[in-house]
Amino acid sequence: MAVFGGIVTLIGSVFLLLGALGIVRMPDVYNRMQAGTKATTLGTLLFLTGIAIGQIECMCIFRILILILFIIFTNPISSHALARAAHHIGIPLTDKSVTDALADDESEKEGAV
Amino acid sequence: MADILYNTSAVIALIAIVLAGYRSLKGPNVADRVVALDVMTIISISLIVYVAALAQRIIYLDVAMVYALISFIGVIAIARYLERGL
Amino acid sequence: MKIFKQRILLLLFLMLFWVLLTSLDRQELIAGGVIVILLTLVFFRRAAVFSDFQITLKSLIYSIAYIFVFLAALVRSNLDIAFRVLNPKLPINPGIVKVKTSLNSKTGRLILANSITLTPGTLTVETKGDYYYIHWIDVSTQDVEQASHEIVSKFEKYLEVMFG
Amino acid sequence: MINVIIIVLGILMIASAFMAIYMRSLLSSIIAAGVISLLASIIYLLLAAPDVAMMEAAIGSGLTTVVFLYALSKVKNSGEDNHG
Repeated sequence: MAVFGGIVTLIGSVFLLLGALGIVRMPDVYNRMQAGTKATTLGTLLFLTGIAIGQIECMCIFRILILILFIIFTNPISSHALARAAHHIGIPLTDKSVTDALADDESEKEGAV
Repeated sequence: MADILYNTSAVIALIAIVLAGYRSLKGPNVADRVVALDVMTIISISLIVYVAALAQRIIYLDVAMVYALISFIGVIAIARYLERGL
Repeated sequence: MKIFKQRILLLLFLMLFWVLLTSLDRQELIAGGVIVILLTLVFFRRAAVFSDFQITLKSLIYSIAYIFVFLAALVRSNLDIAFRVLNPKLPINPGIVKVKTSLNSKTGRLILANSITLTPGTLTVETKGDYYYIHWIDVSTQDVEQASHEIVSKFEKYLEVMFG
Repeated sequence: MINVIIIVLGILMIASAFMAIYMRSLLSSIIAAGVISLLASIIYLLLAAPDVAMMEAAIGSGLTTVVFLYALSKVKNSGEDNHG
């Protein structure tokens, strides 16, 4: 049982490492946010689950469960708020970008007013 | 065997925290730094839970919970400041 | 009747949260929690969490199925991100596209936006009215209808039954 | 194992402290101070002081950041740029 928990924890930590690597390698802030949010959410979920499996005799399952639920609910919200703020203060997308519908719509509205 | 697996994953999470810290120190503008801070927070929550399992004390999990709550509020405050001032 | 349903749902949600926070072996804490939650329900009339959840058998089945759909999408998005990051050429084709949703309830829209953020290659940037602006890491179409079909519709099918 | 974690986090903390001093924009300095407080909280926890770690997390990472941001938004008219 403990070995199985250890394997799950190891997979989770590999996803955490991939998230940090994505933060370093991606070219602009929106792509960094994508890599960071997704990889760290699943990585933390697997990491905590593995530790809960390994420590099954202590009564800490409930707290780890509430921690996992909390992270799943709040991580996308903070990422969304940051992306919105970054687009609002005008941080540009990378040169490889194809389209930017939000900037198009905003400039249209300002032109109409 | 299980101890080796747990310690290896802690070392990998430590490498991840160092990489995110590199981006937080280097990042070209403010939003990059805040994203790196967010990722560092989530990884350090995992590290805190690992330390709790290592020391066999339940109260360490409370620290992780308080940390998740407070850092969420901090990131929201920074985003709101960037958008229109606090 | 609607107020009554809201109160019951809020009571169940807060009770679940409290029981998870203090584990099950302390009876006095659970009794105190029940009293505090009832006082909250009396004094804060406008407090509503998940107030527009439909209580039917079909909706319960769909919400359990939704959890599995969501977890499968999460795993798939992580594998996708892993391949993109580990590839030395960094194959990305990003852009912000606009999609339309047909959900009406606020909670349903919140859960839909969170699910979009955690599924393969998409990130919600802004919501305005019925439209979501989504940063897509691999843009394949710029049309509103087609993008809605590719990103939104697989979750919307479940959320429409759950939240109306 | 514990010693390795403490040494690595301490080195990262010192680098972040230098960046907090030498950064040109004030907002980046505030974020670097948040990083310092995060790492200090983990180090307190590793040194077996959970109550101090909880206080450090609540005050250093939450309250100080918000108060600094409030002060910065009060003095924002002095020509400081958001970006950078």
